[in-house]
Amino acid sequence: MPLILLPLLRFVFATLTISFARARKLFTILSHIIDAALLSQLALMLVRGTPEMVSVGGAPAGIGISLIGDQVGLTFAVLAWVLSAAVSAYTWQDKLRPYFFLLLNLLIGSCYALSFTTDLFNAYLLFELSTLASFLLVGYQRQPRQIWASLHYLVLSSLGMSIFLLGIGVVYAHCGCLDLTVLKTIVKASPGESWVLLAGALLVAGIAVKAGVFVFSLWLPAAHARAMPAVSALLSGLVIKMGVVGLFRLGDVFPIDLTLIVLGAITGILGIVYALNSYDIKRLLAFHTLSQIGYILIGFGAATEAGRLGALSYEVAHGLFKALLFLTIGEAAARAGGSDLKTLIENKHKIPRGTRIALIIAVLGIIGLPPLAGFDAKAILEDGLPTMFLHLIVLLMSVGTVVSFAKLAPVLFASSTHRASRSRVLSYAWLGGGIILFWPLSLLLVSPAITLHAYSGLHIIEALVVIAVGGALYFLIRKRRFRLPSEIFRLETSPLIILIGFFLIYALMILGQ
Amino acid sequence: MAAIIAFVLFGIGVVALVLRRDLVIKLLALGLINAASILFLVSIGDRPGARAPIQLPGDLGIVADPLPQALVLSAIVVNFAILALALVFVMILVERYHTTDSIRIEQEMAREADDQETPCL
Amino acid sequence: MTRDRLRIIFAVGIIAAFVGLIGITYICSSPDPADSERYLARAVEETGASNRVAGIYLNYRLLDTLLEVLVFSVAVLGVRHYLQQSEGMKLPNLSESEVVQTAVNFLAPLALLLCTFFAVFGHISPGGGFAAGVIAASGLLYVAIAHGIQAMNAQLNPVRLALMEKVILLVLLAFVLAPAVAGRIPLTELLPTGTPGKLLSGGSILVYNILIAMKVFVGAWAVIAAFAQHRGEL
Amino acid sequence: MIARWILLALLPIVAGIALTQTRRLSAIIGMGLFSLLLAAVYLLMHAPDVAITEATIGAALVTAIYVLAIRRTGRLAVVADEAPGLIAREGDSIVGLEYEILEGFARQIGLDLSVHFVPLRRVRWLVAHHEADLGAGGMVPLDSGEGALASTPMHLETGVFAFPAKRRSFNVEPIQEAPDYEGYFSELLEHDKNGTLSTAVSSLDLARVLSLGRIGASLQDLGRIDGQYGYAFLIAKQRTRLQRDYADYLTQLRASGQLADMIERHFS
Repeated sequence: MPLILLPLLRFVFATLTISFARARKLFTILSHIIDAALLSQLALMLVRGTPEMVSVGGAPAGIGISLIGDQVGLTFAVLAWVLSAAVSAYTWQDKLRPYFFLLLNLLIGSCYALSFTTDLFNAYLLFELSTLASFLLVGYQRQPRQIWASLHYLVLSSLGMSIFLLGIGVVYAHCGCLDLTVLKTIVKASPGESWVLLAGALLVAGIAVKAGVFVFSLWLPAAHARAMPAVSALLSGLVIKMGVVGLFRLGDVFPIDLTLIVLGAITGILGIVYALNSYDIKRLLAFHTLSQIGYILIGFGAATEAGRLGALSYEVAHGLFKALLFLTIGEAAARAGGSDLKTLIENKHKIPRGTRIALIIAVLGIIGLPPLAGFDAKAILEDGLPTMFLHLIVLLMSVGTVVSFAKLAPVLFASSTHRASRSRVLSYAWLGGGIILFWPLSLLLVSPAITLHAYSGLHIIEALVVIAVGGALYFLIRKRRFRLPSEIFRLETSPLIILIGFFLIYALMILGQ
Repeated sequence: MAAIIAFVLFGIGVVALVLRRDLVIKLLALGLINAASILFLVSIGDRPGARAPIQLPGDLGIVADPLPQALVLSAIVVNFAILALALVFVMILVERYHTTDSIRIEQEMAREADDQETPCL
Repeated sequence: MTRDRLRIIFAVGIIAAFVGLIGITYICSSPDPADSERYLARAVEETGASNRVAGIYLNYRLLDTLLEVLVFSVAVLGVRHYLQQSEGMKLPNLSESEVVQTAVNFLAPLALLLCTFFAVFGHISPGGGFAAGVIAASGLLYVAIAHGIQAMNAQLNPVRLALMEKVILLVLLAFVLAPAVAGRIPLTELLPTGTPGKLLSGGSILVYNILIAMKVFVGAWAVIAAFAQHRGEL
Repeated sequence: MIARWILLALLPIVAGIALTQTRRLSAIIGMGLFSLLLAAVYLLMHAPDVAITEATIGAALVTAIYVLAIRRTGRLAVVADEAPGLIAREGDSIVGLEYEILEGFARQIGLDLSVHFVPLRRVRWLVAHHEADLGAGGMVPLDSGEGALASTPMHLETGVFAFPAKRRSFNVEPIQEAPDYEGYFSELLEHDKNGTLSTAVSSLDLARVLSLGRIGASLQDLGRIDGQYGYAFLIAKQRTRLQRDYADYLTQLRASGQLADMIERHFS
């Protein structure tokens, strides 16, 4: 029952928020308390070994829409709850229209539903609902650049969803069902058939547009960099992850391990390369979202227990620190008058102290300083990588992360008399606490043996060396400028690149059988 | 056969989406792409000699598969929602830039405040 | 010039390759219609709706339909939000000629009739709440064309309509949630299924159809009115 | 069965034609037609529910909102090339003779006036494609045979002057065309500074020649082209009703002596 109530109650609260705008704060608190209760009930059932599973509609599982509260789904739902709480606290005192909170609730509701659903078409509708909600959220302030970024987002994501719909059609034509648990047995029984490859490639390409995979999510840098901080945090922390959860679910059914690894490596490396060359901090964060998705995909594609758990923990960890980064940078940029590095450095004394401390925690988290969230998740993930080559790629990405975040160093240290508002500090503390206490919390998700193994001396030394090397490299290359193609981000080219990406996925699936 | 037509329509839609510069026509092309995937779904449920899926119990005639049709109803509405919202955003952009040409809007936007990275350090 | 042409050739080439690849692979994989018989074996008795599409749409896949209604509501809300913010302005009257008036006097009741038919008999014959709502809204558009949107808006207060929309959405959600709170999980066992083919059959489908029709009517009219009132320069 | 094949084959053709239209309205109506065809195809594919939904939503509702969106009611959209004295920006406001005439005309027919400044070539394109109602800013009437464009009665006399190809000798071929430089007036001044004026321009109307002279460009060797010239507005040929309305307004303006007043005020 909690499985259905979680999303539906959010939808009810969404409608209530817009009907009774005055009681918004009450509804916000109420919805979070109810969600927490429902989520803990689900977690209890999962721990007992009987994850809840329901089939909505008067048909048995496999025909009606099935929802399942398994590990992947529950992790994501908890992340959604945490980020929703953080964003609610962040916007507590802002004068925003009820419309904003309606969209927020719808977005969170669709995240809950997506994390549990095993039905392809239901997932399609949830993706579209979240697309529309975040589309409106990005353009909320009506600035032309936001509107343009939003439009770009809608066009690409709708193209991706059409490709996804074609995939659903191919699946249905051959299996006569859309439920992933049933599909799994059918696909396993017919390995290497051409329709499996076609359907898999179409579905993966469609979701990849939403999942922040580099050659597909070309709308992402603009949309994430231009939206309001609270919206960027949700987009980066949650909406992208909806696609990632979709890929996880597909990964259980279709043979796409190799595809995920290669896509992960591409998006990881290219994201870093673009991030290195970004001096607008919000844009840098947006490119980093792409690169961090790379870790998650590589971890999941490795198809080992530790890799999978590492990917899940990294998904949560990334949600925490990326949301915190966007929120703090957003406030800093608002105080400093601009989000490019120069303005931030010049006005760094205007950044409130609480914000700065939170920013430091988030940066340390993302570059993987032990024992913060980034380190823990990355270490678990690395334990699960089967080959040396993958290790090397992941190391390269870590170094790149450090190099690009070294740019922020001058902003981090200054004295300031400004103070952040209490609700904002609460929101920072909530996320920052999550980053610091990630290790004890991750014991809920990952078995102690694996977590403890992550804290071996080797990993700690590796993390410190990476940070040192990254810092040193930054001083070597910081004067260099290089031009990267920006043509691919234009509306005229990006649909073509998505189609080229489809060929790539198709080829990788043929190779990966 | 209908499936092939659906794929061709999908292709026409993407061509127009990429090559036409007018934003309104881009949106129409997007609608065509969605309509093409919807046509593909409907074509799956159809079978030779079938009737429409409306029958009383005990009626054993061959009918078209009702599931794709039910799915498609939702997809059509989603398509409408996308087209309407995107149109509103295009209208806002046009009010600002007085043109629907996507390339010109991009140029204007770049001129307005250079979005390119301002190097520093 | 040549660069443009190259671009076009490149684009068309890639898209043709995409279409060719999926088309050929799909045809060669020769889908067998028998694979998708699963849904045909059941349905009418279980849902009590002789229109099987309605049975699946509002029973097996109720959650999808709910999401679809939400998507539609988001669209309506977005359109209204963005188009209303432009300053309040005097509304232009559309045309008012005699011929149009006469045509409308004939068309508007027809639209109303169709709407009722589709909503009430949606579980027995083709139709359904969504189409019904849109038809009613377009009927209203005819009336607006004849009498002017200004007169229309005076009679249908947009604020009251918006309130009505929210209330209908809440009732709809409550209707979906009621079985879940009562612990009856499939969400569809609220009303008896009845004999297929009769008006009062199909469990809650009839109620859902009418609710959705009302919701969509209000929403679609709001969208049309917002676009009609907006004096854009597109 | 055959009907279905025919309809299916028609789909790509209709879609292709609709999406290659230059006029937006035609494209929208074409796609509406496409949706109707699609609904018919669905009906023949034994999917009546889908057919009804597609016909009501895809064909009716989408087409309705797109048509409503692109119709410019309540606005007289004017595109203008900036021409000092006639119609030009001055700070935040727009001034000039043509602006005053247009303002009065818009008031008379009960519309809001909205003016956008665009380069000259674009003025013609926009008016010809019905994207704007009138083109203004020193438009010299065109030969009536030219494409989809027509011009209103003249409201101000002017002359057209030819720039020699090389500054040395003055040997001007009579040029029939109106000013045919590209770009804003301010861009013309750039050409003057660079000394590339004569290659950028072949002929200019009086207002622009005067303002060039005022800024100090050298106007030697300039030759007046024979013929009667005057300023007018550009309008699409098909907009006969608007043409008639404007002609009536101008006659009225002239008869009441207001036009002479305006010209006096702006050019003395």
